[in-house]
Amino acid sequence: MTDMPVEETEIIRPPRNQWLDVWDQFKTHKGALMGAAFFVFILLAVTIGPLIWTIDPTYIDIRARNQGPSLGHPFGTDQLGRDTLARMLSGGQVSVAVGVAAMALSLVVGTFIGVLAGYFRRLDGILMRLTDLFLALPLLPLLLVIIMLFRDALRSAFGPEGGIFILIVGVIGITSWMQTARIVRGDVLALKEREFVLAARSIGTPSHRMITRHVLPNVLSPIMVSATLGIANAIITESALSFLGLGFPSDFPTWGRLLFDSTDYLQQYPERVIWPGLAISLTVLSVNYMGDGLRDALDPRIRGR
Amino acid sequence: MFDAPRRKLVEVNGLKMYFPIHGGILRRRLGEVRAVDDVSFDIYEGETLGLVGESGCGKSTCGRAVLRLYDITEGSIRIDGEEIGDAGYKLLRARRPKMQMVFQDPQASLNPRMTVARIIGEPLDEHTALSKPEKLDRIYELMDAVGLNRNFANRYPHEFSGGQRQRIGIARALALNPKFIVCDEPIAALDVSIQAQVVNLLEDLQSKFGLTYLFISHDLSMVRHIATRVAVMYLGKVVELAPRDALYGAPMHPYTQALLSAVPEPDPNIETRREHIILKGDVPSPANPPKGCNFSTRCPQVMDICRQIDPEFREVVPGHYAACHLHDIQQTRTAGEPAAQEVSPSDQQGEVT
Amino acid sequence: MLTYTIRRLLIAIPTLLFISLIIFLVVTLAPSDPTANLPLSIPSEVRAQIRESLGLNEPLLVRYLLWLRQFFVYEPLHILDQAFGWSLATDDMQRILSWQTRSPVADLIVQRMPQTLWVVGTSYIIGVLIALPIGIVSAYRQYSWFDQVGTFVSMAGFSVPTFFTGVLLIVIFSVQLGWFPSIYDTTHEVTDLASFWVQVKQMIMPVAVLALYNAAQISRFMRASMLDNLNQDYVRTARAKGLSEQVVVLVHVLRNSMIPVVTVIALGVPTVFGGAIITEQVFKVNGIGQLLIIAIQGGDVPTVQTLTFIFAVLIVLFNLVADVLYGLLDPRIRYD
Amino acid sequence: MPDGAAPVLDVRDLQTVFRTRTGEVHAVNSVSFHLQPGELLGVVGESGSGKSVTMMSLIGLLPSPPAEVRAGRVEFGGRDLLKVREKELRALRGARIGFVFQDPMTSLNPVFTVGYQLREPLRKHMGMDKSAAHKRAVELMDLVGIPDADRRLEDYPHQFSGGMRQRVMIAIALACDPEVLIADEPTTALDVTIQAQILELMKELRQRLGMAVIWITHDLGVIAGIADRVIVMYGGQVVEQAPVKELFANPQHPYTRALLQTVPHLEGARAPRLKVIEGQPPVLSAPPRACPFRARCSHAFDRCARENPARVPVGPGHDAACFWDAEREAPRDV
Amino acid sequence: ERGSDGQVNIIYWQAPSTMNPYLSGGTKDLEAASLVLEPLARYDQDGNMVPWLAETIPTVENGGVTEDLTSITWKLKPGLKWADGSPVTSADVKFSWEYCTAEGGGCAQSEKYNDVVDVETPDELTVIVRFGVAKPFPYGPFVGAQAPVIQAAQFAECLGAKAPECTDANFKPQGTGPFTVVDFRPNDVIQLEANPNYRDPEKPAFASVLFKGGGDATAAGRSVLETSEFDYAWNLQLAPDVLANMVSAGNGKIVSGFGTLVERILINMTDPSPELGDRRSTVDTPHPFLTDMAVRQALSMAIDRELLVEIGYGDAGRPTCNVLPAPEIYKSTANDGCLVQDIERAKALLDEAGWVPGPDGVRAKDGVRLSLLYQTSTNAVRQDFQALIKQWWEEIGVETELRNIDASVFFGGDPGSPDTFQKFYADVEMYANNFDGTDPESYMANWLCKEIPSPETQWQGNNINRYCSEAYDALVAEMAVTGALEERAELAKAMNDMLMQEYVILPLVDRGRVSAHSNTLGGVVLNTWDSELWNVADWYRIE
Ligand SMILES: Nc1ncnc2c1ncn2[C@@H]1O[C@H](COP(=O)(O)OP(=O)(O)OP(=O)(O)O)[C@@H](O)[C@H]1O
Ligand SMILES: Nc1ncnc2c1ncn2[C@@H]1O[C@H](COP(=O)(O)OP(=O)(O)OP(=O)(O)O)[C@@H](O)[C@H]1O
Ligand SMILES: [Mg+2]
Ligand SMILES: [Mg+2]
Ligand code: NI
Repeated sequence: MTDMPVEETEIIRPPRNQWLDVWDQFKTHKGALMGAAFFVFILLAVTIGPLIWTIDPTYIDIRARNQGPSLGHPFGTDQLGRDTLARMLSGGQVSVAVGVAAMALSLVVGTFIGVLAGYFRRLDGILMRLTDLFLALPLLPLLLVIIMLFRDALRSAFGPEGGIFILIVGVIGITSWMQTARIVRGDVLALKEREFVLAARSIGTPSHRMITRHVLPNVLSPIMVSATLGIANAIITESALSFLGLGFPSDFPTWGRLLFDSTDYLQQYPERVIWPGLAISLTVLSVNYMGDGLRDALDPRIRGR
Repeated sequence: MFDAPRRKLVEVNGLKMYFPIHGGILRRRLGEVRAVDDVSFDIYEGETLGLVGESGCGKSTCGRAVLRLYDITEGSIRIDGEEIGDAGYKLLRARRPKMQMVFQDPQASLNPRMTVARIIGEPLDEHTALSKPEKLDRIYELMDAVGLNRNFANRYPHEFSGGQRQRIGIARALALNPKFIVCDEPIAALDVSIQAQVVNLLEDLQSKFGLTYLFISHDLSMVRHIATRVAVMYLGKVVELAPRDALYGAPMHPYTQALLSAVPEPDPNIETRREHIILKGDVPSPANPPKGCNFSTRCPQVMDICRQIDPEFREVVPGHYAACHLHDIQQTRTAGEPAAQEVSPSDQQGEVT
Repeated sequence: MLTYTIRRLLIAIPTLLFISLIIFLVVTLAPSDPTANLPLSIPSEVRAQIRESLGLNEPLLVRYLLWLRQFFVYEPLHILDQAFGWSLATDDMQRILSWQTRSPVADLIVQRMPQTLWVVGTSYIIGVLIALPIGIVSAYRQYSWFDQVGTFVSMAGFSVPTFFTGVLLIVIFSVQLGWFPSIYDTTHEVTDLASFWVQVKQMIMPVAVLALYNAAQISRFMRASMLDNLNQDYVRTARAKGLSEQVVVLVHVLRNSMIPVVTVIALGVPTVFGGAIITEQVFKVNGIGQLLIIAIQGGDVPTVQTLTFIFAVLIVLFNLVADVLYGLLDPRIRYD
Repeated sequence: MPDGAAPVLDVRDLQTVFRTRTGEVHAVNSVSFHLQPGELLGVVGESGSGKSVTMMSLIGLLPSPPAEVRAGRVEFGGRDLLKVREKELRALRGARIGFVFQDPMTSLNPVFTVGYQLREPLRKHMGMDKSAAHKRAVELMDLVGIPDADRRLEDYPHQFSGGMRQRVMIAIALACDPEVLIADEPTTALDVTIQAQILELMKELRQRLGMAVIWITHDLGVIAGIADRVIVMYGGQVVEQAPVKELFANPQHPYTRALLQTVPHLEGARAPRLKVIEGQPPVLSAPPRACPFRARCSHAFDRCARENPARVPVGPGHDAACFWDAEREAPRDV
Repeated sequence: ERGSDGQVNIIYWQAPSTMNPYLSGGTKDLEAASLVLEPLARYDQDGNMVPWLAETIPTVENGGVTEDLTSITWKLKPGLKWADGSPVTSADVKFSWEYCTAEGGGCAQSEKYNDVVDVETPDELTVIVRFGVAKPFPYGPFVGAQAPVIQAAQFAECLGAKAPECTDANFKPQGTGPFTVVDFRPNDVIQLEANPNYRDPEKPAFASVLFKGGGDATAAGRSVLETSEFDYAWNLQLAPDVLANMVSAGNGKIVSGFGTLVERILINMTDPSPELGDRRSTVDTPHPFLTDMAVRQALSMAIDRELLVEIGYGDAGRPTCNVLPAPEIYKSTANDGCLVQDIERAKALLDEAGWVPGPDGVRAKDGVRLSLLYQTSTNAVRQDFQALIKQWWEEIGVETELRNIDASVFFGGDPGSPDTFQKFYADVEMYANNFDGTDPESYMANWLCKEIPSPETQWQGNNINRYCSEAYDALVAEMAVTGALEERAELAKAMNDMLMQEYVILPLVDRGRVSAHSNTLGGVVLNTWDSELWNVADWYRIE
């Protein structure tokens, strides 16, 4: 017991948070950094933007319709004279909110199912059957049908916009949790065999604390990566739904809706397609890059601990 | 053995741990991996029982089953006089503080996302109602005990070297003042130069706190150093159990003999003249153990009876148990004379302890 | 392996039955109506009559059971009859009829198969063919400019919605340049070189859009899988044997990396049939996807139900195929 | 093995660094050693001391980036391996220099049959056709003691046990009758009884084939049983070199000595307490300017912190890199 | 000369799903079928009836219709042949009636045969249709694209419940028209070739037709006007500027024509508040404020119909103040004041009626706020209309909430759904409606008191806005027994004016049909009273 208290290699460093390391590694991934910066920019634009650019996105100025970019309307106006910038901002709010909320929902469901299935052997079979079942469901038709089924019940309960928002978020969330569940389950299964879980069991830690203390923090990285992909996926799905005429009502701008509505005008007013198209693509791209960087940053093998 | 009324702290009887194998069209249970197959041994208070054997022979499973980290298939486990073989979750949780474990891989056995203080404090959280400062005091106390600088309390495991990590694991095991610790290959993942540090620490702690160890290892030299008595496992069964010197001095089971002879001795003078018993073939699968004696497929002294009848695990000479038909014969024919002589070193046992 | 396959197939039966029930309930309970698309000038009594003639008045369970029997007994018999000129099916064995066209759903599907297979299938194959080399090179030269560009292109590939790229291509190449037709001709038959060229021209744009999307995804998988394997010990062994870099990467690493990728590719096949709905819509490739959309819009329950169920069967089937492939490709895996 | 014979392999001042995100890792620093024909050179040292990196540097097996062989000469067959082109190096690897790695479980490609992997070097280096290669493969399998070779060649690695896989690895390394066999901890992953089988096999093969072998391990017992001569590595350097008996009998470097004392023995008296080497191995973030062992050395004195000791002869065929003369219990004056 | 002009390519962005007009009422199906199947008489582009398979149009004057208006006698042209060469006889005509009225067949056109009690065939070329009641307008059966003549021989086995199973017949009916089906791919494409037995040996000029379906209006328009892949595109409901841009490419022309289709806002005379439970939107519960005519009138005045047309339809629409805008003789001019938007007067009107603006700008009286729920089906143009109208209404102090419902639900008539246009669980709703042919009698009968939908009738009934007036009912009854065209016209106008002046319906736009054909396609005459392809036999290629 005469270990040298401080050795050459053990220069006392201030305790370092895991996440600082992650951030350090993340910073070296240029794409990820740019992605994160852009995503933050988008977030700021859609949250703070409408406070600065105060034109009402639903205000119709019929004399000013179909205008190109100008000082009064930097992004131009649409066929009813509504300001495109204002619509982009409020549309972005919805699209990003849908992305984030749907991702959150699918993560919660996926993580919950994944952790339960991975942790409790008895639940594994049935939960994985359930997951397989969901995976085997052809999503698009069901999406369409579910939207038709529940749209109105929810609309009356939460108002016209809230209702459809909940529905779309719900539908995208409910139909995209399976991948997360599978990944999390796999990780939990592996984790369960890790000795520190066994160590906690030998201490007598009860299951629920085992999950919150040991399992969840350690499946966080796949979850984080899933999260970024989930946002991207939800934004794309929402715009595809708009394309098939099932997304938000057309008086309710979202990027997908704006893009869909403006494809007809592609030749006359190409900028109208460009704005939402760019917004969707760049957001998804930035989130994807963020995910990529996060994956690297969270992987200890790469981070080189 | 003679001078002190030694109490059995752990009594394991007929312990079986089978892992089911599923298969077939309907995923029915096809068979089982007999990871631990009818194992019995006792551990006396304050001693170290070494458990050796080849990879996959069921050492870890046995160690974990003894602590009831698995739901065992069959058998009885009494710790400190209390049966826990079939104990429910509540009782088990209440008994956890008495029995703890130190794991093989110091990296894997520490949650990478918890600080050292939290890791060591976890058992305290679970089983005591200490206030925060009290808890911190206790954590520091434990860190001192295992020779960790108190400054390290807020660091994460990846910032430590292997030996230091293993100290953290030991501190955690000590937190609740256990009586019995299962050390599952605690040094296997460490560098030679670090192994000694950890082994010495374990020994110091044993003498300080009066701990009892089940020391699992495949390093026979190290077991010889640390253990009081040694059990040798082969394919889920304990084939020989004896006081250390008896076992190293006069192994009875052909497997033990082969095992011992296979260990290279770090001394070229001895090593070049040593006889090596080279076993043929590989260890059979525990899912499909051979008929009769498990060792019959590789045994250099195999007899017909070995392929038919599984030898009983018997006390061949006092304190020296073995499961081998060779000793049946000796017993019946020569009434165990040579054995008795060979076993004599076991008397030293009493002196050392 | 065989028992494994059989077991999986056995498990698939209840799963599929359950799925069919869910699909049936969801599709039937949806408040859409087969007469909704008729002009308002058709009075409501006539609508009621039409609904009755479609069997909409039967109780739910009866309709489900009837559908099950039609799908699993009558349809196969009819299809056998058609294929071999037998007459196993009797007259009272009604086939599953589409409400919109009043024709057997199976015929509709068969009719739409060629264009879906042609366009979407080709795009999938091309996507895979593009993706593999990109993935391999990206992984081998990780963080090189090629990798960066490849990463960017593939990320962009699935970041841009296909309806956007599709319309963009049409405007550029059909309207402005006039190179390719904007509307896919499903009746076109390839008989000679000239007509083959026509076929190629009309396929280029939809195939390009889809292939980009597919390639984007698969190349990411390929890259990840290659990266996983490039660090393995056996690669070092191969190098230590003095094998050339080409052999090491293209034989040893690739073979291992392909195992998960092949299964990903197999799992993607069902999407070939259903996932290209938007692209089919944009280029008017009236394939399976468009059939589904029209059926949904028209409240054509039997068609939606049957198609959806077939998709489910395909998904389950290709899941199995993927698993079996995995077993075949990876000698370590033994299913039993 | 007379010291006079020309060495098959002569390594001088080898230096290898890894460039990582956190800076350079100087894994191998000025390593020199030689290998005589037919001899078995044991390499010991604790984990991370640069044993593997040294050997892989010799024949360009390190991934580059991040690895970079900075300096040195590796003379083999009259040429400097660090200077020859990649193509020529490839022609050497597997043909004249065989390599066996530590982990037999992962070192074989899981998706090719053992036969395929065994034939590969034969076809590549010996230009054999398939049937000739097959015949040779069967011979090799017999050689390493795998029965029923003809049939087992068609099996996949996972169908072999660990010991047999390691035999296959050895067979692959021996396929083209190499002059030098480098074995990087070939038995560490194996059980003792299996290790005994492999060691036995190795002794036998050496008798029959007579090649020179470099055998890396950190198990002193294995070294004691198999090696002719030993080099001890520490912190990316060779700190001592001696014939095996000499080394065990008369260790000169404090690290070697400590190492020999920390390991428990199977025979003889049982030490009541194990000796320990306190402290941790050095961090290799800069080229060494001082003795790498000084922080853990009980004899370290001021010179050790100023200068990195070179290896000096301390006996017949025995040299050590230490300023402390153990015999005299005093600093060495070199 | 027949077949000399090669192929003509037609694109319909809604794809036909069947060639049997009796099994589907969809316009796309009727029009596709009209290439093959023909009725006894058709309407021309002006809404006049012209004999088609019949020799002449029977009237009371020429003795074809009996004085008591209960039977009509058609004479077939002699020598007519089906495409397979067999002769067309009166039996085929009679069979067509039997086919559509067979039990369990779900015939979509059975309304055309209402009141027909018998069809007699005294000889091969004579058909006598007997009605159970006096029919002042006896031209329902066998007239127009909805009720063509089908071949008895082909459909004999397909009566009633068997109808849907005759896939071959439904997809490739034998016809008398200029083309016959070679290949029919439901919801995709139809290939047709010239009918060798067509009665005019010179026609059709085209040897074959490729009839493509599917996609969207933009793509269809583009393929004719911009890329010239197709010769004719149907129903290009596109924003005017988009269309104009396409035309500017110079490859084709727009043709448009007006029929009876009117986009209108219906005002709910009953209370749709959800608190009423079962009784919401039924006659028991009058609407709290829309029963006040001043409010209805103000709502109408606030709308700028010209602008709506400009935004939504361009040349394909014109503002209208009548729910019955055509044919010419039925068109009233009494209500044209609505064409001018007058926000100020609307406000004044509300002020007079005691609706005063509250603090939030919403008018109220006695605690009743002028707050509306405005619903329609999901459709880009309708949503633009909603947005505009909402803004105008809010300007006059009427709060408006918008809602749009998927068309298949809105028009689906599912009694279980709360969102059908019949249930009308909203204060106002917007959609378009028209009537077949030229006779408005049954159309105007929609607003009879007894037509009000209610839970008791499973919400069936055409009086969607729950308007009920004895005077109106009397006019309908009178029309039912009036035969003379002028008198009928007066009655219809009176009914129209009554609805308009009570402002229970706010007509917005008279929607025309817009189609496009390429510059190389000649002979196109757009017809809004019958199939657009009615004269396809006369189409030809301009070199
Ligand atoms: N959870 C499990 N499910 C199925 N089989 C298991 C499980 N755990 C262990 N086994 C099997 O039980 C046998 C004994 O395993 P165990 O880990 O106890 O061996 P060990 O002696 O500790 O080996 P090592 O020295 O490699 O740690 C092995 O064959 C192993 O494959
Ligand atoms: N790819 C790499 N990147 C960075 N550093 C490396 C890399 N490979 C090895 N090293 C470093 O080089 C040093 C020597 O490693 P090496 O593998 O040669 O040790 P070793 O003596 O073989 O140890 P072991 O006994 O564990 O095999 C170590 O400090 C290690 O961290
Ligand atoms: Mg173990
Ligand atoms: Mg190594
Ligand atoms: Ni000791």
